[in-house]
Order: sequence, then structure tokens, then C-alpha cells
Amino acid sequence: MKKIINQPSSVLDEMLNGFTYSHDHLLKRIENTGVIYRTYKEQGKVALVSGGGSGHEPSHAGFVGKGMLSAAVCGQVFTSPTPDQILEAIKVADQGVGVLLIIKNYSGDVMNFEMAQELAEMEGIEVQKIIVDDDIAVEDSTYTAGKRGVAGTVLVHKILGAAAEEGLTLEEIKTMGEQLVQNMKTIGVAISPATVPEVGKPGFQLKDDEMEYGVGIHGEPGYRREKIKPSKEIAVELVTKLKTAFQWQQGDHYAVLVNGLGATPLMEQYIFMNDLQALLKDEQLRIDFKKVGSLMTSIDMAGISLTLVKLVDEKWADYLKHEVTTAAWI
Amino acid sequence: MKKIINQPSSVLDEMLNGFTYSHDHLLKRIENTGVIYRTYKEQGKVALVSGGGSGHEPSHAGFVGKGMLSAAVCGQVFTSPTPDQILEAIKVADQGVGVLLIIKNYSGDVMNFEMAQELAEMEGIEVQKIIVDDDIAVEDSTYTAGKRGVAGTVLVHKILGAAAEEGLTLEEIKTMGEQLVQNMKTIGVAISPATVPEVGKPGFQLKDDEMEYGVGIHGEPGYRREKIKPSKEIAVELVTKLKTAFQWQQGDHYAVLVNGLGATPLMEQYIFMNDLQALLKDEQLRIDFKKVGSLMTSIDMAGISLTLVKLVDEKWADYLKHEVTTAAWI
Amino acid sequence: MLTVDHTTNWLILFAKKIYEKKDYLNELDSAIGDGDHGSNMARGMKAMEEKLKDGQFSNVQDVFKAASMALLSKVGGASGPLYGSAFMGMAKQGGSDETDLVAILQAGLQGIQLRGKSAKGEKTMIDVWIPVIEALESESLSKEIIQDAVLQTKEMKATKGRASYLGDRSVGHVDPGAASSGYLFEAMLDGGILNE
Amino acid sequence: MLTVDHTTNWLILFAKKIYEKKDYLNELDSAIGDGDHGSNMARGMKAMEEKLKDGQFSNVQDVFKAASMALLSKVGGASGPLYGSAFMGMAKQGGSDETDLVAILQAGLQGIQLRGKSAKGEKTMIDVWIPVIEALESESLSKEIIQDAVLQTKEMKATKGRASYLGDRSVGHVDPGAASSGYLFEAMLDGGILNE
Ligand SMILES: Nc1ncnc2c1ncn2[C@@H]1O[C@H](COP(=O)(O)OP(=O)(O)O)[C@@H](O)[C@H]1O
Ligand SMILES: Nc1ncnc2c1ncn2[C@@H]1O[C@H](COP(=O)(O)OP(=O)(O)O)[C@@H](O)[C@H]1O
Ligand SMILES: [Mg+2]
Ligand SMILES: [Mg+2]
Ligand SMILES: [Mg+2]
Ligand SMILES: [Mg+2]
Repeated sequence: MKKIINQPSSVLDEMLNGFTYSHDHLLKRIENTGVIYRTYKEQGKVALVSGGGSGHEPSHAGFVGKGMLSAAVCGQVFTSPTPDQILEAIKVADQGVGVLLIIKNYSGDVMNFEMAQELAEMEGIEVQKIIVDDDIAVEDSTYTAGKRGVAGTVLVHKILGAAAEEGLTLEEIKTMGEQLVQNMKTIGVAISPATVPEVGKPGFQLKDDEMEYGVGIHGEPGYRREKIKPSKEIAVELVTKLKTAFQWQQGDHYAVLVNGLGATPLMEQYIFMNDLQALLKDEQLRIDFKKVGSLMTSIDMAGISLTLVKLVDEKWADYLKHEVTTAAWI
Repeated sequence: MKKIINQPSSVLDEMLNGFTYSHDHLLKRIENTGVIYRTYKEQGKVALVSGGGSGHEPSHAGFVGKGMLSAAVCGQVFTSPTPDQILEAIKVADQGVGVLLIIKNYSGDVMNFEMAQELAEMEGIEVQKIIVDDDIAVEDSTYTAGKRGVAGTVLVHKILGAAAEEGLTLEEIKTMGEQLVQNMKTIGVAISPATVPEVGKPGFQLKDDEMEYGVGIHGEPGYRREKIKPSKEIAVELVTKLKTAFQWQQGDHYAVLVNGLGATPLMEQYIFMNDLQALLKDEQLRIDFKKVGSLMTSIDMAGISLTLVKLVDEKWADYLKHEVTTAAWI
Repeated sequence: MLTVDHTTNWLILFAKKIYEKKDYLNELDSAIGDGDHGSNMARGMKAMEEKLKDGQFSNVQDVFKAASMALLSKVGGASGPLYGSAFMGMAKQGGSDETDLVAILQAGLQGIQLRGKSAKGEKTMIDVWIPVIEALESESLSKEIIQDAVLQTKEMKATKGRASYLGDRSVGHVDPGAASSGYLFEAMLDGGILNE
Repeated sequence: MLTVDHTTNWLILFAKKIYEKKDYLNELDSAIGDGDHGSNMARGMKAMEEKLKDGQFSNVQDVFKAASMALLSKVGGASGPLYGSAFMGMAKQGGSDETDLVAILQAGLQGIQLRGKSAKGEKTMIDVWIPVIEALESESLSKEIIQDAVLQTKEMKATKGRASYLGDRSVGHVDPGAASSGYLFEAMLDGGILNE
């Protein structure tokens, strides 16, 4: 393992300190917790809280700020944060009209956030939740813990963040969030694995000429392993999967996110976007919003994911473009 | 070589197409060239043009936009662009009051940009240049081609971009740029090398437990190779070098940039920032601006660089915080 | 009957087992999960041990509650809320009747199942809890029965937790949460709870 | 005297050599630079060849000018402006006198030196240009002399270009730009320019 770190066990604490220091004009950390909250407050507006295991930087703390999240709860690397910390985040975020929890669909996250929700409700705070499960690599069946939540979560932060800032109610935002999740799908490919600092070795192995489709952001197994292909062919595979899942029509409006998984340079992300552009044009989709960058990473995994959102609500494109002030959304 | 690309020889063209597509609300590409220019124009304001070899994404095209560069010229990977293209960029950028070229100090860049300057002057455009040589890893002596230009260049784009938007004259901006370069120093460390797509193998070799101080952003050799150290010790090494170079006093005002070299996750950059914070506090420096991110990369090199700017002009901190609209500056 | 001392002793023995087997639990979790179950549990055990050593407990309920809070606030992941809910259920039951160990464990199991929405045979920790409670009822609980229950998870296909993403490939590996629950019950036997 | 045909032929032979030696030039540049000199030159040669094959040239000046423009607009890096300036200098000189090859090459050398601010012995391409021009003046130019000049750069320490960052470690490697310039002059001999 080759990393610029100190003790593997202190990665989370040191990272959060460095993060808070770097962005102290925007946000603060609740001492001795993984809770990062924005200093900007607006009474009477719904607050969004997200979080999960760390290792996905800039998610989620990078999206704390005006127009996006009110707070993020950062767990140990690849480990859901605990209910007491999530409760702290809910309390610091609430501006009197309730808090929406945005949870990626992992058993650990769901259980910890739900417990926090129960605790917060006992303290009289109105809390709702939405569960993001955009990864279509895994089927949602009785044989799995459901689909996983991945890069699309960032778009959920963005769209619902704008809705919250516009003054929508908790119920309205929750409903919008659920509709959004239903219209959002992601699929990815890894070309090299991630190494959790405390583990010290890669979470899985890929040969020098191998890649794997559908790997999760914690290195969960994908659906097919094969020889590495040119970007064009990877784009065809991912778009084909998404097409089957969406069953889209010519002229449909979509938003697109090309997401780097951590160690993949922008060069590759833009080359992939170029291949994608051609395919989306062939499909005659109308792309109202595009984004490229490493927004939901898996430590130092190399690879990319592709997220599409069917823009069934015309406000979503505006919300995606709505100005925000955060550490990571440009 | 494991990369999400197609033909290695078409990397530049495809990347620029993907880039332009992704940010078509902000910028355009002059067809068949590596010139990216902002669509936003403002008559009567000085235009900044930068560029160089590609492989440093998001530099420089990611900093084209309102408040920063008017245009960037993207050469082949690690190869300076040619004078005719730089000339095109100068012409598209000029708003009648002259163009400032921001050149990283590499023989190739300097020669190509100078030729373009001569050509543009022949066409009646007023052109000035500043040469950025912030990398203190290499000494400026008659035995070298001078110090190299690295990550600090992005801060030059930012500060001078704000100055240009404020309406300073070409002469004023050039003078400010020269003063800025004199007060800006960078030093870096690589823990794994970059692979140029057309070369297909890493530009140098490092053992599994080795790192090298002072490696350049094209893989130029550094000043010392040793066993990989904890982030804290790396921070001490880099800060000590910078201290010697700056000869700073307690209470001096500085700006700081922690820059990822391409494959280094934000997690490590923030951990390094945390170590840095402690050292800068010990030194009793006043840090008026901080930035963390992979802004001047070396393809898929892993490592970081540290840039400090002594804020001898109090406007610089404001200029660094001045709002901009680009693909990459947050 | 459970006493404060017995219960504390049991949980401290549990912590010891987890420390010893931390790497092994991580390895089990690497095969079919994300490799952190040992680290997660060890982190929680450390917090639990501190609470137990510091605390003055007037009844068994408070011991279990302290354990629950420690795990809930330090483990995270899936096992944090699951063990946390187990001990919370045990605390509640212990509050009304400290004598009935079977009822206490059943309340713990129910805590896990309510939280995890899991059923028997899904290759999780409850595949140890269920047979252990059954054996306790029929007064036949032994280390073999515990170890056997843990081993039985090897041939199951996971349909809950991270291992479910592996589908058929989860077969052939012991479930890490089942293994850690096995240590919980071994500690219970070692602590001599049944002999009282 | 240089004619349009001779000159074109010379440059096309130069291009051929570069294509053949592209990988070798990259290797030389990998050792002390950034590994692209062969690719850079090959890219430029392709553009130059196209211009030369398409073009109708009425004089030698235009041939050199075409070569210069092709290299300037396709090579980039350090070698683009350097070779571009060399051919531009040669074009200017060729415009006033097509007969004096020494004067033409001297103008080329001056083009490089003005652009690159380099002097003899700095381990660059001019360490081939200078001895070649001298030998041409004394009518003793041969392939050996060219190859010898190229090899001489091996023992030099670079103080210009990327190789200068290596300091003493640049010693022991042939300079890639010297090698490519060697091919330029070998092509000149092969093209029979001197026999006219
Ligand atoms: N829904 C569930 N019900 C019961 N046990 C579960 C459930 N989900 C996971 N587990 C248990 O949790 C264990 C994994 O815990 P751990 O590795 O600490 O958490 P994570 O999966 O978040 O990394 C599994 O081995 C399994 O026994
Ligand atoms: N200032 C200079 N004067 C003369 N020749 C130079 C100078 N700088 C570099 N060169 C030549 O250019 C060659 C390198 O060219 P190339 O690899 O194409 O460019 P780059 O260094 O930009 O990658 C060197 O081998 C050297 O001969
Ligand atoms: Mg985990
Ligand atoms: Mg080069
Ligand atoms: Mg686990
Ligand atoms: Mg080179």
C-alpha cells in the first residue's frame, strides 16, 4: 500500500481536520464526530443530511453548503456512521421545519440512519428519509440486499438541495426525491481496485489487462470481468445496459454524470464523455445537463461510472444548474 | 498501460471534444486546433492566454472562463503547442487592449509562445508574457534550463484573471504577474509515475516502497529518492524547503495550495493538508487563502505538490477569492 | 439468574474473543463482504469494555444497555445497529425478568430481526442465534452446537447484507457475523452463566 | 547549387530516416528527456512530406519555408521551434543565394541559436550542426564525421533543454536532438547535394 497518510487508523480524523481547515469559510465539524455542517443557516427551510462510510471523497462532505446539504456524517472508511452521530447532524441541521435523510442503500447505512431517525423523532424533530439505489449492476431481488446507492446520490443532493433552498416542504422534497431516484440509474466499470488504509491491500484483484463491469463503490463484485476494452466499447456496454433499464424514447430529456472512481484522471473521463456523446446523439436523447468529475469515488479505485437521470420533472435541469457554494460542486 | 482511452494517438482530440461537449455553456474549441476559448467576452479588458502540453488536466482549459483565462492552448500530451495555434488563441482572446501570455518555464513552451507573440505583434496585437517558474526542486543556474513551472501557474491564472476582470491594464497585469511569480514557490513529491498514452509505459520507475521528492510534472527527475514516509514527515520536508527559499517571518501572510498530481485521492490531499496546518501554525504564518485539489496534474502520477504564495500585495487574497465561472475552479 | 457480575464478565470474555479473532473475522468478511467485520467489532468491544469497567451497574438491564450504547455509537456498518439492537432488546427483557435467559436471548434475536428484517437461512448472525436459543431451551447447549451453527452458514447462500451481492459465490464461506455471534455464545458458556 | 528537386529529395530522405528511427529517438529522449523526440519529429515529418509532395515550388527558399511552416505547426515542444527556426533561417539565406550551402546551413544554425539561446557544448542539436558546417567548409564532410559528432554529445553534460535537469546524470547518453540532426545531414549526403 502506497499512500500519503500517517497511521491507517487515524485516516478519518485527520482527513476531516484537513477538510474542515481547508473550507473553514463554509463549514464546521462537530468535535469528536464525523459530522460536517454548513455555517450558513436559513430558518424555515428544510435541511438535507446525508453521509455514509468515508472513502468516497468529495462525497458527501464536499457537498455541504448553501444550496446542497446542510450536514454530512462521515463514517469510518467504507463503514456507515453511527446513529448518535447522525442524530447530532440532524440536530445541527434542523431549522424548525424538518430534515430529510438521503441514504445510500446499504444495510449498514439504512439501519444506522433509521435508528437516528427514531431518536430524532423522539426529540421532536420531523425527519423523513429517501433511499438512493441507482446502481443497476445488481438486480433488486429477494436474493440481494437491493440495488446499491452510488454516484447518482450526488445529483440527488444537488436537485433536492435546490428544492430545499426554494422553500419546498419536507413532504414535497421527499416526494420529489423518490421520483428522482426512480428515474436515475448508474452503471460503472473498474480497471483497478481500491485499498482501504486499515486493510492495507486491495479489496479484489484484477489482472493487468482485465476490467470488471458493475463493481460497487466498496469493491462489491460486478457482473462481468473481461479484457480491458477501448473507451468506445465500454461506453456501448454501459449505454446498452442503461437503455434496457430506461426503455427510453427518442427526444426524451436526460441529465448525464460521468464520474471518476478516484484514481482515474480527467483525461480519461473526458475521452469517455466524448464516446458517450456520440452514442447519446445516435439515440436522439436530449441532454439538458452534463457533468464530469470524480464526485463519488472509491478511494484509489480506477474506473468510471455513468449516471443518467430521466428529466421527467422539468425543474430538475434548473435545479442541477442552480448556483451553490460548497467545497466540491463546481 | 491500463487506461480508459481509444487510440493513444487520438487522446488529445477526443479529450478536447469531450471537454468542449461537457462545458459547452462556457466555452468553445477552435476546430482542428487545441484552442479552447470562453464564449464570454468583455470589450476593453485584457485577455489572458495560457497553455502547454496536455496531461495536466484540468489545467489549463479547465480555467478558461469569466474571471480567469480567455483561452487555453492544449498541445499534445507533455508537448508544447505550436505557434500557429497559440496565435489563433491570441486572436480569439484579444478584446482590443492586449493579451498576456502565461507560460510555464519549459524551453518548448517558451519558444513556441514567443514565436506566437512575434507573429501576433506582426498582426498588430499587443502581447506581453510572463514566465512562471515556481518549482524550487530544481535550482535556477546556468546548468539548467531554469526552474520549472508547475502548480502555482493556476494561482497566477486566478489572481491575474481577477485583475484583468477588474480592468487593470496589460502593463499593470504583467507587472503584477512578475511580482507574483517572484513570491510563489512550489515543491512536490511523487509516489508513483505517470504513463504517457503514446509511450505506453511509465516515464520512470519507483519501487513499491519508494517516493521521490521534487519530481516534475512531466516526470522530470527530482532531488531525492527514499523510502516512503508518513504524510507528516513529507510535510516537514516540503515546508522546510519552502522556508529556506522564502526566509519567512512570523506573521507573514501566505496563500497555500495542496495539489494532487492525478491519481492521488482527496483523502490523502486532506490528510496532508492537516499535517501542513500544524506546521504553518508552528511557523506562525497567517494563511489568508487555502485550496486543495488536483488542479495541475501529471496524467496518472500519484503524489502531491505544495505551493505557497507570499501575499505581498494585499489584493491577491481577494483576487484568489473573487468569483469565477470555469469548468474547474470551485 | 443473571447478575450484574456474571453479565459483565460474559461481555468482557466476549470482547477478549473478538480481539483474538479480529483478523480472522476480517478475513471471513474479505471473502464475502468488505473485510471490516473484525475491525468493526473490535472497535465496539473496546468502547464496551471501557463502559463496563467504568460503570456502576445496579441491575442487568443497565449492563446490557451500556453494551448496546457502546456498540451503537462505535461500530457503525451493519453489525453496529444489529448488535446494538440485540443488546437493547436484551436490556428491555432483562428489566422485567433477570432470571429467564432464554427470554432475554429471544428478545435480543427479535431486536436483530426487527432491525435487519432478516429470516432464518439468509446466512447472517441470526443463523447462530436461532439454534443456540433452541438448544438452550432444551438444555442441550454446548460449544459443539455453537460451532456447528457457525459452520452451517458456510453452505448457505446469502440473501441479506453485502454478501448477497455475491449470489452463489457466497456459498462455501462462513458468515463473519455468524462467527462473531458464535464467540458471544462461547463467552456465555465460558462465563459460566448456565451453571448458576 | 541547391535546386528545388535536390532540396525536396533531401528533406524527404530526412523524413524517411526519422520514420525509421522514431522509436530509437524516443528511447534516447526517455533516458534524458521526456521520451517524445521521435514522435515529435515523425509528426512534423509527416506534415512536411505532405506539403512537399503537394507543393509547386519555384525556388529553394519556398521549399525550406514550407518545411519550416510544417515543423512549426506540427511538432511543438522544443524541437518544433528549433527546427522550424533552422529552416526559416535557411529559407532566408537561400532566398539571397542558392549556391552557398555553407552559408545556408550557417543561417540555419543561427536560427536555432537565436531561438534556443544555446552555445556549443551544451549537449544539444547544435553540437552536430557546428562540426558538420566546419567539415563542409573544409570539404571533408563524411558520414563518419556526422556520426562522430552525434556520439560526442554522449560525454557532454546538458545545460539546455529538459536533459539539464538531470545534471551529471545526463552524461553517458546521446542527445536525441543531436541524433535527429545527424539524420538530417546524413540525408543531405545520401541526397547527393554535395556532388552537384
Ligand atoms: N439484515 C441483516 N440481518 C442480520 N444480520 C445481518 C444483516 N446484514 C448483515 N448482517 C450481518 O452483519 C455482518 C457484517 O457486518 P459488518 O461487516 O460489520 O458490516 P458491513 O457489512 O456494513 O461491513 C454479516 O456477516 C451478517 O452476519
Ligand atoms: N535551447 C536549446 N537549444 C538547442 N537545442 C535544444 C534546446 N533545447 C532543447 N534542444 C534540443 O531539443 C531536443 C529535445 O526535443 P524534443 O524532445 O522534441 O522536445 P521537448 O524537450 O520539448 O520534449 C534535445 O535533445 C536538444 O537537442
Ligand atoms: Mg463495512
Ligand atoms: Mg516533450
Ligand atoms: Mg463488513
Ligand atoms: Mg522530448
